[in-house]
Amino acid sequence: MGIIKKLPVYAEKVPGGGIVTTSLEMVLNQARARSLWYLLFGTACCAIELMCTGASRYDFDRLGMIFRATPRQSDVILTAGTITTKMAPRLRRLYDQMSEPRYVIAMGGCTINGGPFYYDSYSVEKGIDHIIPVDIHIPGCPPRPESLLEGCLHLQEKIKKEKLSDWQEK
Amino acid sequence: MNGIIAFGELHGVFAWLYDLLASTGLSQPWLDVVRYTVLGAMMFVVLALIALFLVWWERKIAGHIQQRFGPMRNGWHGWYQTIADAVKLLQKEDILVDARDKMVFFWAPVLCFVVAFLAYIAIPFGEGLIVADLNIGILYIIAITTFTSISLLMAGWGSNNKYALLGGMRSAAQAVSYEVPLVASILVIILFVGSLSMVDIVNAQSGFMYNWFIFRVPFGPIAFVTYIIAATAEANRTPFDIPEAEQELVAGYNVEYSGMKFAMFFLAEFVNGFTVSAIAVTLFLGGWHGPLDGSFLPSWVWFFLKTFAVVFLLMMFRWTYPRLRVDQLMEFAWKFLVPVTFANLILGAIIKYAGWYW
Amino acid sequence: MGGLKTEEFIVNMGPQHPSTHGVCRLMLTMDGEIVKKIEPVIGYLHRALEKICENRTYAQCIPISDRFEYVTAMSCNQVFSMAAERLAGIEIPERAEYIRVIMLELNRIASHLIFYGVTAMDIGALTPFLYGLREREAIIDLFEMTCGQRLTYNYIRPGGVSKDLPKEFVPQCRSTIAMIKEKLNDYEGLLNENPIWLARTKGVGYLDPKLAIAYGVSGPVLRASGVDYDIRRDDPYSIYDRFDWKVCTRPNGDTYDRYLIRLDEIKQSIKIIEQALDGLPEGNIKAKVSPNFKPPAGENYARVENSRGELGTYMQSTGEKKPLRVKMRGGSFCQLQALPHFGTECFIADLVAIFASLDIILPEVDR
Amino acid sequence: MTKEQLQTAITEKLGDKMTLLDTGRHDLMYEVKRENLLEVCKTLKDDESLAFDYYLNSHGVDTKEKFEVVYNLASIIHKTRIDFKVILPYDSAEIESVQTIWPGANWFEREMWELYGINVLNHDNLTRFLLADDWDKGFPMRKDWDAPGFIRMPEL
Repeated sequence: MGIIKKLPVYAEKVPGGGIVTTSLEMVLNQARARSLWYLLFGTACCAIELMCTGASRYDFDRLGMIFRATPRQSDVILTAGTITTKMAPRLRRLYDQMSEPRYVIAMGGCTINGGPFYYDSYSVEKGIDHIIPVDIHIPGCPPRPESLLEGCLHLQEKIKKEKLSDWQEK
Repeated sequence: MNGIIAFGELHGVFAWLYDLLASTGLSQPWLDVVRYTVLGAMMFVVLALIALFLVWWERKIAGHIQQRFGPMRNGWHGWYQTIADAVKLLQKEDILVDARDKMVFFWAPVLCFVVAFLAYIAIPFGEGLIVADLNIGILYIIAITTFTSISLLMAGWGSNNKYALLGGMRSAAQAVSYEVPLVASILVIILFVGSLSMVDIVNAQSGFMYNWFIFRVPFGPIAFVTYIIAATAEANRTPFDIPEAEQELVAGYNVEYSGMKFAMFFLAEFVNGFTVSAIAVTLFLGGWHGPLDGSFLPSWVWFFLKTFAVVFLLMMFRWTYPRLRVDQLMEFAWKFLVPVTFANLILGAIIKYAGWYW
Repeated sequence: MGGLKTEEFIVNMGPQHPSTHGVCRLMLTMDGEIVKKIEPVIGYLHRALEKICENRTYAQCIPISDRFEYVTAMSCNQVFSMAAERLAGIEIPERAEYIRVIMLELNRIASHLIFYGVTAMDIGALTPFLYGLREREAIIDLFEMTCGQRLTYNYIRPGGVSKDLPKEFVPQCRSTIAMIKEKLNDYEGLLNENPIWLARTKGVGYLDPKLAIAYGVSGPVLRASGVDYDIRRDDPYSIYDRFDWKVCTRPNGDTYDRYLIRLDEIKQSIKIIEQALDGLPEGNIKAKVSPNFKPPAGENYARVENSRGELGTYMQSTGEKKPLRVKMRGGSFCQLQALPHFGTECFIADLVAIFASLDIILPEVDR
Repeated sequence: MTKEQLQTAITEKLGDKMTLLDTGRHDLMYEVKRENLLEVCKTLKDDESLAFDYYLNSHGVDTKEKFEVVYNLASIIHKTRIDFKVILPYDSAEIESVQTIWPGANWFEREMWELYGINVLNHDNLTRFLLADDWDKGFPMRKDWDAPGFIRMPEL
């Protein structure tokens, strides 16, 4: 990301440089949005729905999303299932292993606020917002494959609206 | 020369280009340097496009085999899906693990990427469409393609990760044990051609279809089958893709690679697949010759048609077969393939000596 | 070569790994490719379901039971409501019994289809995964039509079933069953005689029947080792004794037999469903039970045969509307406990095959 | 082998040590003293007429004033099933490990120790495996257990 980060600074000086950055920005955003590789990270019931969405009826591959086994090569971490206190540090480490333009989709009620295990459970993390920054929350226990696909489309819209300057501070 | 004037007429264009180049008054060595760089650059561009197409084609075929569509939303039937993947991988942060072996880690993808394209110097895409018609063509290609397994070993060792190390070791073992049957099945063809140059090999198969080496019963089909099996192992494709076994070793040798480094490995894998099928076509399926004597299509069209057919065959392997275990894979190579290919070699020699061939 | 100093290294088939379905972590002590010692580390999905059930009424426990074993959620609902019914002495109507058997067997087929897909994917063939899930979608449509949910059904409740079958359920169920029976030939054609599949699964991970019984292994894994024990016939519950079906066993207890036995079980389940559909009586579907009924003091261990072995629920009540103690026992818990005793001295690729053939999923282990 | 035959076989073999309780629904529920637990288990497993070789489940129960450890057993040959429980006082909650008789009891007893604090004597691997490694808030499954982040469901 080195060159791409510094480019807007140089481009501003050149007259009409703004057009270069905005058009480049559009191309980069479109590419990032259209090829999201999600990390195979299914802990509980939502993992079965994730498998069904990856299968032939709902098919993630239509959106260009294929699963990658290592966090290094994946852009989206799709936390499908309950995150317990014992799993939280692992989730944090997985998120740190991912390379920079990374996004998080919190799938299912458990990852939003503990879901059905909010009451009376001593070992469930009430939502994963305090562990990793979440981009998209998908409600449902487990959410239907259609809502999972809709969540991914929302993420794609969000990526398409990102600015190059956003990456300056990061 | 082919009946129909088409792209096959490249000689005229090349000849005109050389005269223009010579007129600039460069001395002889510089002339060749410029010529080969231009040819090399053209070949690289063509192959990069083919590789991008192959990635998209594999995902579509995998989709349709598995009762689903494959990339659909990115352009009509997802045609710019691979371009989007490539540009996205460009933007990815390149994570460098501190405990890595710096030089080995850095040069592994470079070696893999470069070697994948080097093999195409000696492969004739069509009548006269060859970068350099080396007189040791096939020997050069076999020597170069073994570098890929070295680069996988380097990647496995360099990334200081147990899974990657296992993947690297497996790729070394696999390459060593499948090199022997590969070479033995190629030798049978060289026996009948008498020359190592690829153009001579293709010319030895000119004329009607039955002149192709695949139809020269009995040694031809056996050599073709053993070649395809050994070649799938060389190109690390299922059922021999144990270096990058997704389910066992997480992602095999490219566990620690991200961004452009991973893209190089990814692209090199597909280019290797194309190299292996290009060699199969040149050796067994009559290079750029059409099935009938005077063919009605330009020569390079025949070549690409046949190569994509063989690539399709390799892709069918990938989506139907389970994966072999390490010891089974080597046992299969040493106990089955090597004896069969040597017997085939002896059979070919007897036929050649006795003169029963056409 | 004796002088070469070699040492074993520890590899983490960690909580996030493509072939541990869920969050099971296996600490493998490896000598090169050979797995010497396995030490399972669990607890990454311990959601304290038992503590939650202690603060819920009997009817509220059912949605929690769905999450206890979400691949065959119907059998969890069945075991919970059976335990509650035995405690309270509730008799459930005839039609509800038939509907329960149909739902249980459909869910068993769906779970075995997932097993078929995931085991094939773990051994390298990616396509059967998609075929298996395609058939499962047909069964999921049936569940969606009756109870509106795809995975956690909350359908079988103490006293009967929550909703009656819609009109078009029976014909669609018959056509789905017929389609699956015909698709089974494709599955068998794809893998049963595939030489690479045979090489990868035959004779791999032999589980001795005595070791299996000693560690409480149950279900298809036990029957694949030759032990003829099935709760539906040996500790009969519901109305399984009215149907004629066969408990299938396989003699030599390796990964290939554990794969074959599941295909046999699908065929048996199809036979049961067909007979249940034929004999489906009319009548109401739920006994008159108030949602927070108070069963008399007592305790009871209910057992159900689900696709991963014996699913048991021990319920103890003291007369209030909330159970004093609910203990859930899953089949995967004992199979994972037995794994280190028969899954070692093999390649890591074999370990992945054995782990997949045991069909272990983690909510049963961690609860 | 029906329930009555099983009942007569048990009273005949272990009459004094196992007293039948009436709380069991659908299956026979017995009570065993803590001292002769191992002896009872050995006869249950090794005796041909009983042959309870299939260890299903064992867990702790906290009934606010005493602990109970409930064992569920089954016999593969005779197709029978039996439960029995051991009552433990609240203060000295200790029990012998039956792991030598049924190896399958290992993890069940480990879990009982971790969640209830019932100490299991001569168990080979009594370490934590369900809760988080740095768990220091006592034994969560006890009725009187509480912790800062623990939210109970409000009564409807």
